[in-house]
Amino acid sequence: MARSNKPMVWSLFAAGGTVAAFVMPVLMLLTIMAGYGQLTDSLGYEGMKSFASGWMGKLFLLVVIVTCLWHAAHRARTALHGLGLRADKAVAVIGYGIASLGSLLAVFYLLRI
Amino acid sequence: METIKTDVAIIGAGGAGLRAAIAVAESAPDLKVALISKVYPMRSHTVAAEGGAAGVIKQGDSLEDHFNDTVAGGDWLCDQDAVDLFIRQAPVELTQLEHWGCPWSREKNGHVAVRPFGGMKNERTWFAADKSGFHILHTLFQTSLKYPSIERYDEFYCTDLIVADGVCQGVSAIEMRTGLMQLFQARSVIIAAGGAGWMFPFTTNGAIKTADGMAMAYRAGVPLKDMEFVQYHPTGLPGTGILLTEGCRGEGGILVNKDGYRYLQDYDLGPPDPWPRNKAMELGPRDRLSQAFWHEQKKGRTVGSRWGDVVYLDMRHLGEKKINEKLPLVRDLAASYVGADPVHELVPVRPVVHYMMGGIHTNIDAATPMPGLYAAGECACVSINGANRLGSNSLTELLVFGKRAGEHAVEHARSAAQPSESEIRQKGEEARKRVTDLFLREDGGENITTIRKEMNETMESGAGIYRAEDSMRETCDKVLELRERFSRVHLEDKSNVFNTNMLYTMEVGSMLEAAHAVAFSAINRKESRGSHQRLDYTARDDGSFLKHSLAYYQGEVEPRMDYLDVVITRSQPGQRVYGGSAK
Amino acid sequence: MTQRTVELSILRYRPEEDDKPWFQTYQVPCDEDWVVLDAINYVKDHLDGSLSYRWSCHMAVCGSCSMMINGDPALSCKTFIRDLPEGPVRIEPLANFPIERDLVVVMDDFMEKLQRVKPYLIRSTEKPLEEGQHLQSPAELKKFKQYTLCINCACCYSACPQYALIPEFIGPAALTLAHRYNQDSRDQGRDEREDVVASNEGIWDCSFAGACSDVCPKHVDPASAVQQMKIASTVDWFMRRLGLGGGKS
Amino acid sequence: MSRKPYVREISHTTWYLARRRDLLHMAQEVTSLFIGIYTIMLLWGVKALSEGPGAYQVFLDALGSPLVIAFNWITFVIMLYHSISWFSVTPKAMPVQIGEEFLPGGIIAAGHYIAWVVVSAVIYYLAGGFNG
Repeated sequence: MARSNKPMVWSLFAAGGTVAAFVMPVLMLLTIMAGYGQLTDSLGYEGMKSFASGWMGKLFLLVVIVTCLWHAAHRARTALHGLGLRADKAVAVIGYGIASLGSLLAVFYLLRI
Repeated sequence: METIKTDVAIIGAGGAGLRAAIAVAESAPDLKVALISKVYPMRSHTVAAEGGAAGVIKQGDSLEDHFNDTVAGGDWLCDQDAVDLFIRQAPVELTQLEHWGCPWSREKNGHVAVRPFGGMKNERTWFAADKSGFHILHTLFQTSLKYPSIERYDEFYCTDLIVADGVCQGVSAIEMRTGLMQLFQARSVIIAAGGAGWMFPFTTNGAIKTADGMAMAYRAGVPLKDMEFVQYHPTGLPGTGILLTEGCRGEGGILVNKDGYRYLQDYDLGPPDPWPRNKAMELGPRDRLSQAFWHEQKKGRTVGSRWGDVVYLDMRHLGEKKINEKLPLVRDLAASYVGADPVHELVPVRPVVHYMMGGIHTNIDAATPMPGLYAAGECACVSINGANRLGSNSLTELLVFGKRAGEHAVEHARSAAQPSESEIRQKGEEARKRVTDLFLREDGGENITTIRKEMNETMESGAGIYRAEDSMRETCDKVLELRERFSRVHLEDKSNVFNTNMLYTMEVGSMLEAAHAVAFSAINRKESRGSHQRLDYTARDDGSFLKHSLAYYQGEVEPRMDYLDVVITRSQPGQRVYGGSAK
Repeated sequence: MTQRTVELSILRYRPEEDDKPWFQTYQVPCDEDWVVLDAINYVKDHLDGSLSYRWSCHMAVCGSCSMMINGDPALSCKTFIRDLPEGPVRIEPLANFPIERDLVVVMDDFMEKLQRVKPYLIRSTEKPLEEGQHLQSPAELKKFKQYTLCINCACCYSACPQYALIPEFIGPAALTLAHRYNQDSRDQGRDEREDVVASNEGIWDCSFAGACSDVCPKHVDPASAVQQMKIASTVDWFMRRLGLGGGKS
Repeated sequence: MSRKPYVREISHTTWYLARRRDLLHMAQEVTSLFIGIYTIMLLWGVKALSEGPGAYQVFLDALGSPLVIAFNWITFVIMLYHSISWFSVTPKAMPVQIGEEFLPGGIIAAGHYIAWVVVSAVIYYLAGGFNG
């Protein structure tokens, strides 16, 4: 039997799961508050721009977006299998494709800020 | 009928069978091994052994001490040449298991730890917490998976040895999943099929220990030796008979009666030191402890419980940490099955049938008198256990003599004459007929459960801890009657696939045959020795009975008895001394 | 001793007569300290000799009497009637295995998978017996001890959703056994086992549902073993690609 | 041959409905879809940020739509479930042995929960959440 190459995606999945567990609830909360028009200083354009202009901010956003995308793509693959979707190859290609594209776009946009 | 040709057929895949199989595979990789068992190997009853395996390893201990403990423990009925070999090989075999990965408990310095055990002068019982048998069995099973020459036949029930030209040349077996009879043609056969505790109503043994191997050899003309010696373990849980290891007492647990009194001091086992003293009190041998319970019961000093009379095993002073580390299974078992957590409560216990000292007659090479047939483990009687086995000698025994059986089976397989194939087939047909007849039998008004229960009752009343002529006579007659009634049992279920009605029926047949040997050997031994205690002959009689009993199968009638001298090399029969005056 | 009558609803399947399994009910007078196995034995002895099932030790160590009790895999010798809710007790053969007959399932796949992970001590050079024991500290022993406690009852395979969906999955018990040897200070065979363990059908088919650990009657925690192997194998994978080897020699 | 082993088929689409344990597991798996959708939302925000104040305002306005707010509240609850279930099994993946004994799993999990609260509070603080 051949050794699997799943460690590549699994490591991103595991990292993303951990990142999501630590920061997603609070990010969600902030997003909701932004939706209600609160915290305009920090979550408004200027605030976010200054946050995302710094390397720390860029890195934070990049790590969250990239790992969580891969986490979602990998776990959705088993979830969809569990829900009865048997086209595992297609699911993998689409899911990992979206994650790859999203990761590249994240780099692209962040560098433009 | 399909014929499966192999070099060495092994009946039973517990500790002894697996050890034998590995011995064959290692010493003769070119020989094929058929490892045949009525259960998957890890279900074998070796799995339930708890306390440990004896082998001299510690500074200050000596082979001579192990020899003397074993011989005196067996009330001088052990063959001393066999004991000598056994105690020398013991540490080697236990180390071998260590090399195969057995998770023995360890000292801080990384050395294998040993614990005290009943009747042993020094600490020499290797243990893996209180799951020693479990770990030994799984280590052997997993190790056996390495060897391509070992072919397993799981869930095949062996029915008869195939004897041609006076030589054992195979065995017939029913494949449980198909119901098909298969014929194993082999150059050597090893029986390692375990004990027979299920002939008694109250036993630590698993339901698979039904004397199959003993009965098979017995029917084929091989004598059963010293069958009257049945070991009661002093500490079984009432109700279920689940074993609580002697390790409980090795670690410092004490036995008290209904007054909280350490009653063993009244039976020459004192003084009741507050600490465990080897060979004294709770660390006396099993026969003496079980007999003490019997006397306490007669004196009305046991405790009445909903499961009958019990005494208490008190481990509370050991503390939670030690109990969790050394006796986790015991804690779980006691809490689950009798609702008593040993950390905080007294645990009710009583003696329970545990082990057959007797079995298929073999010599020091694990060879039976029949060429080509070997036996090892509880089904065999070498004998190193004599009239009373010391706790933790049996796990070592199945390693030492399992290996020996394997090696000598190889020797025989290499030198055996060409198999007599036509005669083998004919014998196979006879074996098949015995089973087919069972299927064809009309309803004779007998029920297998009733017969089993009546056998259980009569074995307890006539072959229990204390025995007397009258009750033994009744038991002999009863077993004879049951054997006759057994021939009228019919199968409720006549299907082929996994027919356990057929299996249980055949097992009861085996047990009845072996039970007959037990009862008849017992009534003929007119003395008290080790586990065989008679109310009418209370003393040991070396003049007449320093001998092994040999029971020979005679068909539907009582067995023929013969006797064989015990091999004495350097320890003349003396007094068994335990307690404070023990050396 | 108080008794209560319990209705057992047992899944029967007799391959020579039945096309598919069906439930048969039995009324069993149970003592208060009975386990489910005692009740089934009562059926076998007194009500229906044709019922087939496996059992032996009656002390939760031989691993043969596992079955589905009210929908969950469990040892019938360790499941007390008094702990079950009132009403009929539903008893079925272990899920995810083919039924041979009644409560007896076909174990071939399980047995083959156990063997496949090379569950024995592997050393580059054997230590001669004359040189005595390997030293192993209590801490080194404790590192893998928990994973030695598996009794091969296969309850974990019955509970595992991945094994149910992907029959090729090597499964919890076998992988745990591999981990048991990998973690043993005396063993040097991890790399050899990785070929099986780190394949797609090995640890990577595990979705960490954790059901194996929930139902394990001996608290072996197979889920933890598999998770730890995933981490170790991932480290291996990256080390390999960085040209730093992978795993212990 | 009278053998005829019977294979019980299971539904590939509804198997997890039979048992609470399996249902909870499937719920964990499905959190990934919400994490994915939210991450894409986050990515959109970054894109908007990179395109200037106008684009970012469109993003903020979208966040304020009742539908998005409702979805976000649901996602928030699901995220909490993800965090709790993720941390509760962390000890299985990373047991810590100190000397002979293993650190009890509860302590490892508790450590993660505490770290989670601290991280969340710090982020909330940095975002000015405690100023109002």
